[in-house]
Amino acid sequence: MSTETLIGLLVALPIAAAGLTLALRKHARQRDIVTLGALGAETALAGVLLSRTISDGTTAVRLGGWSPDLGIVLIADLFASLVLIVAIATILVVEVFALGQRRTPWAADPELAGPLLLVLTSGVALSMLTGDLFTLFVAFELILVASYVLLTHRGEAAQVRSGMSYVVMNLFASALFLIGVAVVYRSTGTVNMALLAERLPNLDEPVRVGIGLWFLVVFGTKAAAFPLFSWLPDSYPTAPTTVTAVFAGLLTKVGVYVLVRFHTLTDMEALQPVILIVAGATMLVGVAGALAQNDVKRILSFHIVSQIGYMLMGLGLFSVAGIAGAVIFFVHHIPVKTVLFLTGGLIEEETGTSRLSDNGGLAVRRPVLAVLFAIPALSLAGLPPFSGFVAKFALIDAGIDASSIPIVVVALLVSALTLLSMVKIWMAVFWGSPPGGPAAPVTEPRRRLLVGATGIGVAATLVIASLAGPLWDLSERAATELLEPTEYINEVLGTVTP
Amino acid sequence: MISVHSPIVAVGVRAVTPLAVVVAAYLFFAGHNQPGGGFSAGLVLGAVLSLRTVAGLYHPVNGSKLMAAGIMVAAAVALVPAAIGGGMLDMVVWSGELPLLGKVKTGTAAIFDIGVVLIVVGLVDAVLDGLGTDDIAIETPASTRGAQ
Amino acid sequence: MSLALVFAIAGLVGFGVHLITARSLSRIVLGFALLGHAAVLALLASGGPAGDPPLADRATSAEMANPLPQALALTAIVISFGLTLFLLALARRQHELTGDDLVEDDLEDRAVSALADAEAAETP
Amino acid sequence: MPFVILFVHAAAAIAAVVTANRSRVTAVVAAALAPATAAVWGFTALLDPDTARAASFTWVEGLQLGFDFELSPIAALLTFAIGVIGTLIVIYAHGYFGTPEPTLGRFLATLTIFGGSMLGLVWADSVWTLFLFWEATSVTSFLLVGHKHAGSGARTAARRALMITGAGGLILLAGMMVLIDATGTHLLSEMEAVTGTTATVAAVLLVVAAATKSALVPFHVWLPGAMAAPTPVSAYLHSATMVKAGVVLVAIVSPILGGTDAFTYLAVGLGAATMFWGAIGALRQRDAKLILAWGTVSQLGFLVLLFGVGSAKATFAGVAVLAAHAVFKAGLFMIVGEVDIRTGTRDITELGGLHRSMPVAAVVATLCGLSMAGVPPLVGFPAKEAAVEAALGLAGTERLIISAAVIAGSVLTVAYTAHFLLGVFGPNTAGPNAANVDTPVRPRRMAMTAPAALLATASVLGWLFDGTASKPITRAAAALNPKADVYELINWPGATTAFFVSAGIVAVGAALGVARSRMLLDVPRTIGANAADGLLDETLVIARRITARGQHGSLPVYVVTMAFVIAAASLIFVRPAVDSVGELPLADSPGQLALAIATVLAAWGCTRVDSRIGAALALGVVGLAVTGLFVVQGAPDLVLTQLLVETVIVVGFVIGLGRLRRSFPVTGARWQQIRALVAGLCAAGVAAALIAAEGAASSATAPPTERLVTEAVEEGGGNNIVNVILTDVRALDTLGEIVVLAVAALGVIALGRPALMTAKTPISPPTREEVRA
Repeated sequence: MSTETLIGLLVALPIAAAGLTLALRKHARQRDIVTLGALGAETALAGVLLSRTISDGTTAVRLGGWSPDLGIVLIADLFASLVLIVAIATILVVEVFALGQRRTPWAADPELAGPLLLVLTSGVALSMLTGDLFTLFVAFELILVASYVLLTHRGEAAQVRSGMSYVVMNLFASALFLIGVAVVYRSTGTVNMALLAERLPNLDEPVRVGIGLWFLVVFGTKAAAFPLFSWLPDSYPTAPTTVTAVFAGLLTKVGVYVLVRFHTLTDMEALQPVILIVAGATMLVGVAGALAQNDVKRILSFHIVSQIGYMLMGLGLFSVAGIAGAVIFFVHHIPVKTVLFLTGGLIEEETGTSRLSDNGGLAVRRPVLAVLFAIPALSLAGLPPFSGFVAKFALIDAGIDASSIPIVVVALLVSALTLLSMVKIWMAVFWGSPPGGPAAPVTEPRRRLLVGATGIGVAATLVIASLAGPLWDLSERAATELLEPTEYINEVLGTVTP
Repeated sequence: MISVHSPIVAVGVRAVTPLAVVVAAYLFFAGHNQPGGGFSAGLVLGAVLSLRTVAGLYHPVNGSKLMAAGIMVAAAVALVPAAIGGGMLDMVVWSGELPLLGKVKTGTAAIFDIGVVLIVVGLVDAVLDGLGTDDIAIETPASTRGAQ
Repeated sequence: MSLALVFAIAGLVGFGVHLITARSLSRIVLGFALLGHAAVLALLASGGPAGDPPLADRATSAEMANPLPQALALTAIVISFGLTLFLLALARRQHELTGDDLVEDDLEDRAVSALADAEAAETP
Repeated sequence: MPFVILFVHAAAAIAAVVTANRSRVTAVVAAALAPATAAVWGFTALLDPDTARAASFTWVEGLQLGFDFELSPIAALLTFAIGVIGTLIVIYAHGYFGTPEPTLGRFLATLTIFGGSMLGLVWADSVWTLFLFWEATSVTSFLLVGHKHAGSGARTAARRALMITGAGGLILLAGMMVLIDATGTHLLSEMEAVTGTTATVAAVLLVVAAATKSALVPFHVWLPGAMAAPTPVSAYLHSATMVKAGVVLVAIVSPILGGTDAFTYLAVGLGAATMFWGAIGALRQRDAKLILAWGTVSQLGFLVLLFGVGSAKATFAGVAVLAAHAVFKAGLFMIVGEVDIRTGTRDITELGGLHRSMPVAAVVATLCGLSMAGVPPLVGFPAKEAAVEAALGLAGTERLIISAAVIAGSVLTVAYTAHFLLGVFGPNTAGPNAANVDTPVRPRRMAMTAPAALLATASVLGWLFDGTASKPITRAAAALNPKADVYELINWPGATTAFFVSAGIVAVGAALGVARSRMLLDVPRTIGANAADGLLDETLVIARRITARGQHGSLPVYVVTMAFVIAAASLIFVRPAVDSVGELPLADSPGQLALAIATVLAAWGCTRVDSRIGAALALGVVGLAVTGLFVVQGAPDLVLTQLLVETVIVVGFVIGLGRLRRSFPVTGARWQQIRALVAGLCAAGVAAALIAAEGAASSATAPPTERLVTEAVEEGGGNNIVNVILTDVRALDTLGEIVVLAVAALGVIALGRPALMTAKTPISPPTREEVRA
């Protein structure tokens, strides 16, 4: 299979599978097989794509054979392939978890979850692979609409209320996105990102920087960056576990991914101070929110925000080391965050609630669960030898290299506070004794599947930690490509001079 | 569902139906050369569905099957060229003489547009199903408030 | 693009934003409809000056309006159409659950705020 | 070999967990085996010091992260100590925990991993390895301190310990990064001595990091609390491991940073302050275990002081006290644990006359205690003697200050030793109801007494065979300060000045201790620990305050924030917009102008109409006016689509929301002003952006319309260019778009039907207590 076909398949296969699962929605067995099969195939494809990209470099596809200034170009470089494989493999793990959770009150409706998860997968793949700003909008909408429905489909009051925040904020951002596209198209005559990389730097400084800022706001909203983060901690915790797990691992990361992609491609280094300030503030408000909460899922949701700050910090440094740090942070963070939410789901399955004050003593009753929580929690806090350490260390190292001491201090402080909030969960949920009152609701999840899926996820984070060496080399290569996008531009534009 | 069970309305709606189908077909086939296309055609067909629903001639049946079919058709158009060795979303154009219509140019893009029609019709059906199935409980706010 | 178009777009944005900052879901839906119009108009206007309809058998490429933004705008119309319907359904569900269509505040957030306020009061 | 030993620790931990419930002995043997291997390896290193023992494994080459181990002479000494004491601790734990003890497996596993982490720490040659194991000891000690987590005291103590030592780890990381910057290498063994500003920054950070781990004032507050842990943990934590990490850090960086004033002043200052404060703390306690814990604080200050002074003799003395302290402190804690288990109390006001009923324990404790006090015939004596000599051997004011500190600290040490021994084993002279616990209620357990007795014997042997015991200490000291290789332990120095000073110290100290043990003091308040916990709780309070500001939970506030942000972001467009606004035509045609005005008027209408049906109609009018603009612009496809869509939306609005309450709710006037303001700003921002974009457009960036049209007709086979774009040129967008439609429709269906299941939890706001928890 040619790499071009591979890239196309990554986007279209999940859509076809989504159609199929939708048609099979009443046939549970076949539907699940198709969903799992499609996600498995997608993971395999992404794996092949990564190995091809490592060996052959960047590949662009002109859909329908149209030249890049007319049609849509999909392009896979190292950054895209690296983040994509992690993202899709994570979705696969969550789907396995979802299969185990079927009958419990916390599960998503399987008839909808399958197709929607596939649409989401396609949107994630498209947003990472597209080389076209407008197609990026479409990809965002694919992800968002799937997430809107996943979040609210059970129709419970809390979900509808918080779904409202989520939908409204993101729709607003989408409208601004379109206006931004209009501004870009008017001033440059193209929506192709490689052409933008050539033409945007030629614009007058204020217009160029203005466009950069505009998209910082748009993508920053999707990424839940300060001060546009508030919708996230309200909405994520109300969704069914598997849905939150996917959201946590992927959605905001797509926002940061695109921010990194767009702002490096169009050379927005002028925004460095803004991005660094946003990064620091995002870390701080995120961790403060996490410390203030009384619910595992809400604490974890606020940590999504604080961790976004780290990735922004990597971008804000605009150095190879910084962006490489951001890249490896993606690779580490997607599975770690997802797995943490899965353990949150396991806690909920055990005791009927994820509220701290209604939990206790699980370390004694469920030691395996305690271990499954502890490993990603320590990783999130950035303790060695877990994956989070490598990622945070890389960023701090880059910060010191760039002499950006304030952001380094904030990053270290937030690390300590992250640890404090993880300790808070640990002490309330795993230590102490279970609070009095009625016993936990009896649910009969397929526990092996649940624990197994979570275990695979935890194992994956350990594998990432042990492969940190080669992953770092790849991240550095990806960062170099991002900051010097000649290969990207040449691959898209080829010999055609528009 | 809001429905008007009146024989006159029913007759009128019955009469309009074939006309609307013709309009939809025109929009669909003209789309490649004139304003129109799959989306417009689908919405016109959808309008028929809603009229028939209002007239009590049709009961919305949850359009997910139609939408599933539409997605699969469109995805197939995207994927099949890749499967037979071309690139994804490569479109093929056929032209030929047909009786009555004369010289016709068509292609895989038209099949793609069929997917669009299916989805739009399915959408209208779904919306009729979702937005209108039960009576909104404005009369009994107390009972719904209790559920909160 | 002409000043008239800029005026129309900015006006739609202004009133749209005003509506989506309301507490009533119906107003929010209206606001998004206006913002959607603004976005579509902006896309369309980004193609350059007005022209003949982009039908190759009726106009030359020099006479016609830039077709690409029209296609983008069409895609945007359809997408915002779908999302507006979804938003309507959400508003309806909200009404069904609460008997009203007001956006409520997040309870956990209010609890944290209340505690913070109380703590602030305890330690002057 | 280091990797093998670490692997043995990991395997032993797993084995202990797996076997504990089936065969307790297997678990204990497995857990004891791991430190035993380390002890053997350390012992071979002591016997054969000339063979280099190093190993490394690269983890992340690009970041120079890796495991680099090198068994330096001081590491060899510590390895031996950690190994031997670790093995004894496991045996002791076997006796300490009664049967059945369901948590024993977990305990042994954590203890084993903790021991392994400590070994890794002392072996570390690269700073990353050091940091890794540093944090590993923090985390594992958290688990150990909180082992009895049913009680809130243990949980709080564990949190305090982890946060102080863990945050200290981050300071260590920062300090090490600065140190790398200053020295140009990440290998400790390759670092040359440095001075200057960078070195000063590194010195401050590293000494502070060491202070957190080694419980120096004011970070000492976690250590007394850590005695909430089971006694085997305390014995291990306070002797060879954990708290020694900071001392070792100060010791190994002293050759590198010793030249900077900051290092010396900070280490000596913190050391001296800690030595006093710890000793005074020990004298104030009534809980025997707390006396020892505060004693450890004092001893740690003493050690850091010695390494901070950095002279050859002081370094030698530091290493000697380090080794001696490991041996006697482990023994003392073991005895306290035994007393606790056998009598049921550790409060010295309740104990009395145990020297009769627990003679073996009393002898062992006395031996260890005398070693602590620096009295012959125990190894603590020559070590303390070396320290006194080192202090007296200095010159000038330094001599005066350091000597005074060492002498006063030593006096207090003797005093609290006496306080401890008399309080636990002597007659009860202080308690209100004297001698109410004079006999143990539980029989002796050999597994508890034997390890302590062994350690006491070792203290005696160390004094007897002073020459043999000196060798590894001298080597270790010489590795830190080459001039130290001439010193050795001398068990009977004869009539030197130092000897008379020592004798004086013992005499005064003993008198003080006896006097103290006759006083009945209140249980001291734990102000420092409370302050630390208060600080952590205050962090939570501040976090709540910040969150209350930023996270209103109110959607309109979020939207207004976002609108403000986008308006602020578009400020930058204002200048270019003002520059180019003149170039824009008023309107392309009169019709366009009229339609634009109609659009805005109708949009305004949407916001003014206060019935929903009216609003829907106004929306329809906006749609029509916009459609008119499409017509003017030359976009027939958009016109058609827009008309159809508009119809559906308006109808949907009416049937979906038509039966809602008719009028919109009214909100506060100030809020209305904010909304209006932000809406206006947004509108202005968008206008500026669009005008600026128009100004930036140039002929160089003209869209390739001509080629698009030609190719669309030829390749796409259609005359409607827009349609060809949608179904061919940009078919992927269309594919995405229809999937979006379908999914939105699925959402509409899902929301239209009743909830899937009953709501999982009643939606009630959490109570204040719950939030605060």
